[in-house]
Amino acid sequence: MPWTKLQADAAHREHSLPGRRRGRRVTYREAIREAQDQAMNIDPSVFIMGEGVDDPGGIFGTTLNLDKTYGRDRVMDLPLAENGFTGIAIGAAIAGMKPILVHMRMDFLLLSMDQIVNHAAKWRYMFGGRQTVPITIRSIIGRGWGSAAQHSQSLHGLFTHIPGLKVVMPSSAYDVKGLLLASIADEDPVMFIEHRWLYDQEDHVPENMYTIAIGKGRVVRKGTDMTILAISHMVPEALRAAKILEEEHGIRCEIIDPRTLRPLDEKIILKSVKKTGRLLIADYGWNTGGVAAQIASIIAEKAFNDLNAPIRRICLPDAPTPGAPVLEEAFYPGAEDIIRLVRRMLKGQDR
Amino acid sequence: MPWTKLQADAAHREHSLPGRRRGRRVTYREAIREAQDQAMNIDPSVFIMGEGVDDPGGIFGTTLNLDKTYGRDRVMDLPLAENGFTGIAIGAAIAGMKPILVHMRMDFLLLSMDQIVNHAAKWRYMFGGRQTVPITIRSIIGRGWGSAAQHSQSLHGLFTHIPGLKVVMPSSAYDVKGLLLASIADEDPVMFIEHRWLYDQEDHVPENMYTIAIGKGRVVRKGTDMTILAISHMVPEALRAAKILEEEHGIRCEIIDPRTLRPLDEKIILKSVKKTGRLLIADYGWNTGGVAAQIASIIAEKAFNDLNAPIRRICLPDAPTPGAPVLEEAFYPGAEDIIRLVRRMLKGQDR
Amino acid sequence: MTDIPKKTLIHLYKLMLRIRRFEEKIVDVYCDQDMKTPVHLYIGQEAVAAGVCANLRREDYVFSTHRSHGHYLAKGGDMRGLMAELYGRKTGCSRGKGGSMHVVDPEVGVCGSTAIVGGNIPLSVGAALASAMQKKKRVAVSFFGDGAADEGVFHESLNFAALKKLPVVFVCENNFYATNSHQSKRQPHDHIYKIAKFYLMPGVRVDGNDVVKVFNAAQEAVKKARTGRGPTLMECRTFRWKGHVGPECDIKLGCRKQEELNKWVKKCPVRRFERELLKGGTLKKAQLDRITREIDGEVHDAYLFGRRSPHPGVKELLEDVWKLN
Amino acid sequence: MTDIPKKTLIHLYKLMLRIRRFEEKIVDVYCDQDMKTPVHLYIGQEAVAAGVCANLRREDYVFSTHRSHGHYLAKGGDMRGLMAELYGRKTGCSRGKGGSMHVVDPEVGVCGSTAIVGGNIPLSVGAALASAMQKKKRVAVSFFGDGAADEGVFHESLNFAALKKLPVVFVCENNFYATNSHQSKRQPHDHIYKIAKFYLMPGVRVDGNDVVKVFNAAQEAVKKARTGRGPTLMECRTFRWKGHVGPECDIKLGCRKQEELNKWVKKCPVRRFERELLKGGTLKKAQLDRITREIDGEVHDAYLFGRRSPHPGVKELLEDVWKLN
Ligand SMILES: Cc1ncc(C[n+]2csc(CCOP(=O)(O)OP(=O)(O)O)c2C)c(N)n1
Ligand SMILES: Cc1ncc(C[n+]2csc(CCOP(=O)(O)OP(=O)(O)O)c2C)c(N)n1
Ligand SMILES: [Mg+2]
Ligand SMILES: [Mg+2]
Repeated sequence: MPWTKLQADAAHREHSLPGRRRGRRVTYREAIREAQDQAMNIDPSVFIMGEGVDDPGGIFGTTLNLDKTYGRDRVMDLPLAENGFTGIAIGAAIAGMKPILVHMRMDFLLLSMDQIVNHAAKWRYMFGGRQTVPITIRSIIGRGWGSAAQHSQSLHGLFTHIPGLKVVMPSSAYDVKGLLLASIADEDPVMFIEHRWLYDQEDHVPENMYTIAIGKGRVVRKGTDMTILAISHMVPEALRAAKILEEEHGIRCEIIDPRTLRPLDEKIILKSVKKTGRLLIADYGWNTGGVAAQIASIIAEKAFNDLNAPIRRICLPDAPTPGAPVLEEAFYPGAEDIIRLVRRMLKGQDR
Repeated sequence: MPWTKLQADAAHREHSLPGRRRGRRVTYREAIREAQDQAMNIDPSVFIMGEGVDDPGGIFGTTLNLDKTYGRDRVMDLPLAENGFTGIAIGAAIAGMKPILVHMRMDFLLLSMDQIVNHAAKWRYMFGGRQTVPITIRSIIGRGWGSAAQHSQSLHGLFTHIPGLKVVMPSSAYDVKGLLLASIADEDPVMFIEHRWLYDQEDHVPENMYTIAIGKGRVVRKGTDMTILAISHMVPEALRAAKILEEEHGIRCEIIDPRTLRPLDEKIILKSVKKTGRLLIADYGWNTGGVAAQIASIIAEKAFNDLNAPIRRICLPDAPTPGAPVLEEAFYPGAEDIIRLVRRMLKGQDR
Repeated sequence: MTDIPKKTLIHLYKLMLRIRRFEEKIVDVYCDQDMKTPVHLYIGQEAVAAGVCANLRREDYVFSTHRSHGHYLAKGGDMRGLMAELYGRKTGCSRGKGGSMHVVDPEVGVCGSTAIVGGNIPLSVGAALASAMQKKKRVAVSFFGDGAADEGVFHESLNFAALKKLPVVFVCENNFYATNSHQSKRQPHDHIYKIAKFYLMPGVRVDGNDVVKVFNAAQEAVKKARTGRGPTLMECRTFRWKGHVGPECDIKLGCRKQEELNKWVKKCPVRRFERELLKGGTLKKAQLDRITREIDGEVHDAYLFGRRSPHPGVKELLEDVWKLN
Repeated sequence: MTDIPKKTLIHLYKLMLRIRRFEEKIVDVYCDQDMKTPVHLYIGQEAVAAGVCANLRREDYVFSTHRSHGHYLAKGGDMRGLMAELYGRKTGCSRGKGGSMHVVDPEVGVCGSTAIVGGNIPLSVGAALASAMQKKKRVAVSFFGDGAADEGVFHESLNFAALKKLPVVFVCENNFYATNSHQSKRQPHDHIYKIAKFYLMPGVRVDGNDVVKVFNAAQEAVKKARTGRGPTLMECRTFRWKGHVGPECDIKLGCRKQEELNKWVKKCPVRRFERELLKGGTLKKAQLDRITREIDGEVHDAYLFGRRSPHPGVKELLEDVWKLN
């Protein structure tokens, strides 16, 4: 297995990195493409399946031309049969392959819930660990231009509820490469969730292969007054907000990106909340019954005495995604909402 | 519409009931059957679809012989094609019928997530309220005798996350009849979730038709020291626990059954917590990302100053359901776990 | 063709032209960036929607897809409401909540359209089931593509409809591509219509660019459905001229070949029928021009209506999620 | 039959008898209430698993269903491990986590069984895809019922296997019932095997109670698969003797008719083949008896092993959910 060493290095590698500031800059999109390219290059059992993975669009560029390098047998277009081909990918994984299944829109995963939840997530457990399903299911969250109710859903909340699934949701180019490689290397099914609005973001991304341990969060910005736990595209929004809050209001926010929603890095959140006494969770899913609720309930339980204020959440409103631009605009939260809420949470303590 | 008056009566009817103590006793199973029978009797647009609804088992007796009364066109057996027939039921609802779709095991709903979540839940919203989907989807949670990972799941957590769905989970014969009739009468898709271990429970159930407002919880037992929010089959467990806690430890627990998980009756919970200062949530789903987390996060936020202790949860452990009897035994929480946790939560204040 | 009454022929022509001109308007205005919705244009496939819907009654049901405009208009959906919906306006047929992929007009039996490929097929079967249970003699129709025929739910729907002999017509518009994926990359065969035989229902293959052929085949299918003789599957072979989504052509992007497109443009359903009408003397050039002018006027009116209509209010964001009693 | 070597015939007989006697043991002991798992008995269908698996190599893949015992044993799964699994013991083939519906033996290519009808069909296609990509010439087989043929995923799987010409054999065991629902209540036809033609793959209907016929048909299918000539669908018509689940017969419950059962019991695959073997002189009565004794001994040993094995420890509850790195 070419993967074991890579994984072993994970933890240490992340810190010993030639100071995240130096090195070449690459987009989130390209980082995804590179991770898959390198994985297929070192391991013949890795292959990509998905509707349109070999077409001129190349899944928003993330699989572009990989079919030319590895052939259409390893970068495989598919019939529109989501439950079926998910089962096919799982079967291939059971038989020793490492499929990367790609969905251009997360909404389509709802057609393959049976294979993901009833089969992939349970296969190892049902057979007492005698079988494993090393499959990576990439899905992309869209937004904007009237995508509407069926082409924009962030369903990470559903998968985070399922034992046996790992749920990864990276927000930076550096993380997306390391976590995608870690997901491909992983023995278990990993739901790998990307946000299209992050695709053009650049970061320092090492050329070599590296993995980031699944289940480890990251402190994106240090602060003392308030902890903001931000997920996926809410991380850049939180950074924008934090900058303004510091410059205009002297409020110093600490921002944490869990990067993995399951398993969740509770320690890193608890540590920060112990320091700040306040937690705001900025998620990209629906409020009710979502990941933000899950995290809030844990922290409220385990940090009961550290909290000086109720945990607040910024999530999507409890409605399907509307089509009209003005409604879309109102539907998605952003930096402004974070700023408003942070200030409200800190009311009383004027600075 | 024969339903409007019934619904209008809902709230008042429940209280003006000839004192829940008198009247005939009927099982949960029979109450379900009676509700469907009466609904089909007054409204020709109501019909039942499901695998085996007309067979000698009659879905654990809940549809038994209804096919003899109403014919197999209205009590309709189905091919094993869950996503398809769910879409068919939805299409019938769009065209003016009121289908009751029945699944003997909730696990099978995972095959129809696309039609439930992408279609039924969004149809009204996507079309600006010009279409409605009055469908009731009954599903049954099993337990025991090695049902194992794919035949025992309580997936109410998944559906509670979806805007547009109502989620009902009754724990008594009285509630199950009133809420099933309310669900059938409802204009929107309702996920109606039953627990097989409740089927033999008896309660006083009026013979006449009545509805219980969807979204209203119920105080099952009054108390002052601790609020236990119990869901579905955890209600009888909580009652057992509360009795022992009172008799042997002098701890008086207030038990609340939300009955509906979405919309949730927050008021009734907040009111109780204000009084007791403590909340234990006993759910029948997985812990991580489940309904208990959802409710805990809301109450921790809105009752921040009323809580004297962290909200605790008793849920299913984060694993698929094991097959072996000894593991099954360990998997399912019960009254004993509630007692242990309640006492721990009240430690210090000896009585 | 001769056995079709003249007014029906003219009706068919108008149905097609309205779709064509409506969508050409979209192409014209899309670059203004005010129509913020993913448009899947129907240009090139008009004969299918027209030929089928000309056989339907107002109360019959149609369930559509992401490529919805043609079906909506052919079934008699309000043009102003459609245009306003594309502009995400409050006056849209879906009150601005849906956009191009989610259009509805219950008054004329447009029951809605889904952006989930294959999702509308079982819905049409359900409407047919309702019609049968209500003894209403209404016919349900679902339009869907060759890609939808990849989906298991397509088979589940056909099986059930055949089993219960329901009044539904399955109209598969085989334009040979699902997004950029050719049928041959997704199916081992090129005979979608033959699946009907397996389910013991009639299955017909039709030239989807010949509105008369489509009309005749649909007439037969609709009659069967309405008289309780069960479902029919129609495979209409046709082609879309524009890219999968958006107003541009996708040839330069390398999605499809120029020759392939040319071949089909030659068989343009509108022009082709126009020639026949002229040749057959059904219509004179002058009349054709008047029809075109009328339709263009209607399209322009719809455009102005849509563009000038008010946007929804932000408070509407949380309306129509559900009804609480 | 003549062209099948004697030792193969005896092997086929043993495969069937092992299944039969194993399950009859279940029937004997189930009432002890120590075997707490829902058993879907295979009695009456043994010829299918035996006839197919006799053509498979150890490294070939089998994916099974809720009715798993026959497939597991015929593919060479360890009998002790199966019995222990039914008893939910730590020594079970699935460590007690699975029970009757979830059995596995990776060493001999039993890849697992699912309790979701149809769920194993795409899995087998995936294993076949892996085999093709790995150039391993391994064949994958999925066994499933007539009910599974109702599921859309059945079609999605056949379509993909045919498209990619994968080394997979689809074995549909048509016992005419899904739980208590007769095929005629779920399908408008009675020719499941014909769907193969639509996907341009061979489809054969076989007497599922004639082990030699099944063997020959499977031999052909497996050879095709192994030599890169793609998938085959086999419809084996057979019947289960017991109720859908549990050790009892379901006639009295009114699930099926006595006459129907009688008809099939007359065609008992085991007795029938036994008679042929005797008639053909392949085996003498004495040899048959010895085989039976040997198998009964093996079954009894497995029973004792299973029943006496330790239960899993409670700490195992949370093991094998996943592996954290
Ligand atoms: C279930 C599902 N899978 C994938 C998609 C993405 N998608 C949107 S349209 C489309 C192509 C559909 O092709 P076809 O059914 O032939 O209709 P056409 O676009 O050709 O009219 C695809 C793959 C989707 N919307 N739904
Ligand atoms: C997707 C799904 N739907 C329904 C069920 C409930 N169920 C279990 S076995 C069975 C019958 C299956 O019939 P068939 O496929 O013919 O197999 P058989 O039992 O006859 O061997 C049903 C409906 C299930 N397990 N999975
Ligand atoms: Mg197409
Ligand atoms: Mg069967």
